[in-house]
Amino acid sequence: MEPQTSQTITVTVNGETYEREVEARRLLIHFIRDDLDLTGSHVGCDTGNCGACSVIYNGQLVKSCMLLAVQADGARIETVEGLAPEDGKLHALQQSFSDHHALQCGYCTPGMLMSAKALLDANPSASEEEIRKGLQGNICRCTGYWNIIDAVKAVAR
Amino acid sequence: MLLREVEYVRPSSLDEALRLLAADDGARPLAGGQTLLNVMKARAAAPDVLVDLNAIEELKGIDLAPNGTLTIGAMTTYTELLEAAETKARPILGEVAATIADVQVRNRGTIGGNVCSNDPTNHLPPLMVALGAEMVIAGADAERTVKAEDFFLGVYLTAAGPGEVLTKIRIPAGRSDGFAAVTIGADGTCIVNAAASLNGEARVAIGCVAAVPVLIRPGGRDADAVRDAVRGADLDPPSDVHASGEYRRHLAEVVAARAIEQASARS
Amino acid sequence: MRLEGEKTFDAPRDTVWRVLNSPEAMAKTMPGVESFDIQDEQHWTANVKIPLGLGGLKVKIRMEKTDEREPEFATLNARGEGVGAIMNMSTAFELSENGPGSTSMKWTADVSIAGPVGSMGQRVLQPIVNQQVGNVLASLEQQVEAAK
Amino acid sequence: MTETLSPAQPLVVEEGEEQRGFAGTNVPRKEDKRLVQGQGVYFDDVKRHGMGYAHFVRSPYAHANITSIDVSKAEALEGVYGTLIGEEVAALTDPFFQLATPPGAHIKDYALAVGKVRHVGEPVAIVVAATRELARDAADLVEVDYEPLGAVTDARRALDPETPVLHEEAGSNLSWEGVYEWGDVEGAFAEADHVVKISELHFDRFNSTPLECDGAVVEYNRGTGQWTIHTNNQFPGFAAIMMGPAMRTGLDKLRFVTQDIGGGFGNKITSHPQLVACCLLARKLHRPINWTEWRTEFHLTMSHGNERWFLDTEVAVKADGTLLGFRTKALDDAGAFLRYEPLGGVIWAQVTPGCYRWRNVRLDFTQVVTNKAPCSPNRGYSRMQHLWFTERMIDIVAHELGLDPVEVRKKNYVKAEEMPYTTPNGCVYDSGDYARMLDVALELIGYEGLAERRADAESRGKLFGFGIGSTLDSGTNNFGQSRLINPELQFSGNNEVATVKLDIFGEIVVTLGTTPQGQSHETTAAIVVADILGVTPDDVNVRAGHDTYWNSHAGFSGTYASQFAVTGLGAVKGAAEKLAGEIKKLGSVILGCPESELELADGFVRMKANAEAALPLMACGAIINANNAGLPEDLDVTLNARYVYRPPFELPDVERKYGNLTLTYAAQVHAALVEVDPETGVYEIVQYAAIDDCGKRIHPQIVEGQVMGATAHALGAATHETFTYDAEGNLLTPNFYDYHVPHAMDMPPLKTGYIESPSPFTALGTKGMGEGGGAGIHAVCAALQDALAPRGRPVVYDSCNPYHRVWELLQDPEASRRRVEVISK
Repeated sequence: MEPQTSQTITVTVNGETYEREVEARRLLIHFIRDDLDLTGSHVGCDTGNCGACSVIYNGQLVKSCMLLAVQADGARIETVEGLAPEDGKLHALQQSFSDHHALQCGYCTPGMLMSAKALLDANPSASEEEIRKGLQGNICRCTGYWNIIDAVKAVAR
Repeated sequence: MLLREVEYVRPSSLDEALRLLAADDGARPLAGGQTLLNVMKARAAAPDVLVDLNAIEELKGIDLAPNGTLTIGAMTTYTELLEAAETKARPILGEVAATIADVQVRNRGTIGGNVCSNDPTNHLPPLMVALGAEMVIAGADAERTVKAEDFFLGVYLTAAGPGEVLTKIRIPAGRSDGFAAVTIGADGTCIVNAAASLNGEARVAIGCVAAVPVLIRPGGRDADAVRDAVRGADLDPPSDVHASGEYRRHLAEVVAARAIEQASARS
Repeated sequence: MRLEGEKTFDAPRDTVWRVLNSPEAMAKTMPGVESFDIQDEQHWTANVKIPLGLGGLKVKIRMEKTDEREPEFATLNARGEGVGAIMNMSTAFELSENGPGSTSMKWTADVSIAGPVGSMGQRVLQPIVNQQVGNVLASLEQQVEAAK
Repeated sequence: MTETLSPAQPLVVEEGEEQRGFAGTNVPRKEDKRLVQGQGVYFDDVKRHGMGYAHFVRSPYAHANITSIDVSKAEALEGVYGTLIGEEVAALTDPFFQLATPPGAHIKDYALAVGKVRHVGEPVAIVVAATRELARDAADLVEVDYEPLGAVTDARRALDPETPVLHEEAGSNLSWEGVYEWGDVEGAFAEADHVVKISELHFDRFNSTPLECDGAVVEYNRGTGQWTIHTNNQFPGFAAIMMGPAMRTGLDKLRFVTQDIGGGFGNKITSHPQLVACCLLARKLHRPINWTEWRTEFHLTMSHGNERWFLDTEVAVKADGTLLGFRTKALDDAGAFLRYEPLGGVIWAQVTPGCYRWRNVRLDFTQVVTNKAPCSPNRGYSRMQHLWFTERMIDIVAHELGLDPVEVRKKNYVKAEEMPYTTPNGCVYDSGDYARMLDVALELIGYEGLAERRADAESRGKLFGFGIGSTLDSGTNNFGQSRLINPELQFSGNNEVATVKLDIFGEIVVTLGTTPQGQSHETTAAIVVADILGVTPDDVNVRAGHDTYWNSHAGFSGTYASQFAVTGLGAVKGAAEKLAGEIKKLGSVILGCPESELELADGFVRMKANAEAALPLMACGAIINANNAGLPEDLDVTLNARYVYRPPFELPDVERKYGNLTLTYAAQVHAALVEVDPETGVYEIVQYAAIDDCGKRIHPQIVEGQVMGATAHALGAATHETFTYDAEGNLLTPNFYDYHVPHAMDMPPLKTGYIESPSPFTALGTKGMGEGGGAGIHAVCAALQDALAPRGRPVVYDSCNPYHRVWELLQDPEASRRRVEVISK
């Protein structure tokens, strides 16, 4: 294997497999948004701080702006688009976010939901303290987080 | 967000990685990428080739020897560090790892990447120095071991030079450790931090005050002795928007004393 | 960002002065110099790659001597341009004789960096600049030693 | 963890109205279903065939002449579609219209720098390429030669003779100045028992940093000469009047389309220069242009909140704590250009006395330009700075004179029975009861138990402080106030538009003129329409966002200045009532009875006396739209109602600078408890209470969400958020590394409460709300001052107090105390 400036990768996103040629320098978030046209995940900063691009990558929560798309060759990725179990039915977290008014502009919401999901997948009975820590990597500028924390708490057992 | 053109390769063995790194003096190892990719987004660094270490099994894993020495693969993530049973032998490791950045970064960021990037605000460089860790570096021809206090050479600069890879970190047995920091917001970026260890001699390493962690060996273990020793180190910390040099110098004393206090409470 | 310091050389003032005023000698003190070009007594240009561990930063540095009072005082402006980053530095050197064969040099440097490197934050930059200045001074000593 | 206190006895100005319908209930938000599934459409989600990505080349210098720009290498790179530089902009457009009188009026502001740059990050050129990465690569190849000039970053030095001048055509760095004086200021100071002097207070530069940065996808239709601008600009009405004349085009050529916007907070009002550049590129390159601003670019260039100094302040106080008046010199730092300025020079006057009854005020307002990013509205625009100043005066007076901050407030608050209250400058506070709000705040924060909490904190080695921030959120501008800064301006009043129509199959469709960024306009509009048409909010389809082609906008359309609940919903109500009237008119023809005997309920127009005699709305829609033969010739029914809401405003008196500048006054009283580590200056907000009164609440949960959001912004601004520049004009906090916004772990325990004082001036009793007046900044400053008092009584003089500043106050309290002097008779 020799270094290359672009390569063809195979990625499974929300259960669907995509094969695309991609430049080595392209960040995973741009691959997801621009190449796969899955625009639910967002970009809110350029320094890896905001978490709006958070996705679940091989079972782990990551910021997709701090991974190269080529690194994801062979990976399994979950994004907000895959969260609802079926058309017309929301995931418990999605419903709870709405019930608790845990979103306003909705821009941070996809990343926030993925962080909440990753947290509860690993720790279904997360405490308030654990929820706060679990969401620390996601910036929200609308809600002040209180309603988000309440929304996740309501889903935690 | 937009990197300069770069070549990428993901070797599956250390030998292969070393070969690729040696083949191009613009090649750099890519560990967790949680610092490097951000610096590349700003185009403040632009390696020609990224040699991704993520597929190299021999760089992962944590081993606890019968004598209590921990050997931690450089590609061990913070999350693995704080969750692994072995690291409970040196509890400070998990405790500090748990306060680095956020879940997402802890899932990707690695102990090797943290020490090799040696951003002055990083947690692990002072911790490694205080714990008396040893850094194992592999080069094209040989492997060598460097003490943590000799490993850090500058910002983004360590003894693991071009063509080399930090492969593992060895940490001796011990429990009497402490870590204290003043951060921007809860668990935010460190303004000043300090790690202390009282296993044998008293060692305090202070971060964020110079290009490399500043190791101090205070004469005593009480707060005054530690503060005296920090004062004696004639620190000349940087000023920035979060702290003047003078404030950092003051905080260095405070966090050093607090880290020692925590360590003492565990001895 | 203002840096200042004082350094003592075990060499006569004339020697130190000569080194400070020799573009060739000065070039050898700079970190990661890849090429060097002298336009005239007052102007020279260097292409350097500042060795950041994550990958070097290529900068073209233009130097201009703006003032001198032989053999005790000189000021120098340096302007570095890399990709999107601009560094400006104005330095002043003052040499005084400490006695035979010993010279002390008081120096100041005002450094400003603009562009993406500047935006990395001073907590990162200041130690880098400090360290590079330290390297320059150390190699200056070697150059003075070599010139004796 | 959040706890809401409902008032035991809600204060209702107009009693006796029975709750009917959906107003006042928390119906599910209509926006949520798409947003939680990642199905929102933000501008960058819009893709077009052949679209080029724009990347801006920006100035690394704070102040420099541009000696040359060479784009040839960039244009030669494969995949690059083209470039734009200032020279072309200067040829193709005129400078943007300036709101200021001279000297500010002389400032020339273009879409790209022309000849000179005036702040770090100022756009100098643009490169468009096939991918984002390529555009960035090519931008690096643009060669710009600069001749650096000295920079000014401290407003206090801006007018010194030796300071470099940014805009030579303006003559100096002065952009606008004006003197405001009301009442008998000399008399007040003559009557005062104490005069408290404060030499310098500083309101720091920050903004609310919406998570989505600015941007647009711009298309040009060569056949019609029209541009379609998919953007997140939050005030298209303003953008249009700025862009049209500059681009030498009629406003019909500019179509703005927004759907979902990732937060705005005022920061997205002034993206018109970049939008003009994108329009020029779309035309020049014959292709759609995507402009996505990156976070660092946003921090370097967009919409900083006005930084303001208050110099030589004097407060006249009676021995019993009665506040008589104040005088001060406000020095406003507008940054490098006047994009929305100098409106900040008058907007503050909406809240001249704050919550207090003092009648004698003099404020000399001076605004200067500096080599920093241009200022533009930021949540609480210009009032927040003044309200912070007002609250600082109250607490400094209380501390210096040994008065209780609670008592001083209660003594001097405008009283409930004085409402509506006319301020010294002719503004009318519509309703409210600040003292009662303070009581609720004190109850929530546990005021009775403060001594114990203080003792407990001290036993742990902490300094303990309690602080109040009482503040106003004035809503619905009278644009006539612009004449107080420039009498020539032909703006006054305000307006907003909505349409409600009943379509063929009975669909109720609402369009708005506003550009919501999270304020839930779809939901609240649906509630208002549902209640009027006798349907449920689910039956009401509110179009998402804004589209110029809907024709449901007017000159002031947009989402800004706390006004939707008044103007937007006022328009919705007007349109829905108009439609209801038409439905009844049709019903009376079909059902053969007078309109007065009809009602709208359960999806029908029906006879009040006989619910069986009913016509479904669906049938109404079908008849008018598709089955209208035989209807009476004079039946004037379209079932497509458009209503323009116009608030009742008069022109202010320009000479006296007097008049009603805004329609409603929501109020906030916040209280904070802090614990400070005296060794480090590190502090924590350990308890927080936020009480809000925004009149009638259409959707309490949404109102509460706004209260929380405003609180979070204020707490961020009080603790860490600052745009700090070095002397060369470099921004030291250009991204989220160094610009620390609060995270989930940073938020204090919060209790919220409310009272409801319906506005007598608005259609629904609502008041605009959401900006929150910066109450948290005021409360945290007050709490810090209280906490630090045992250590030499330092004076908190800055709005932003990161740990290092607190430590400095602890180290050298005297330095801050030198700013204050008390002269007593």
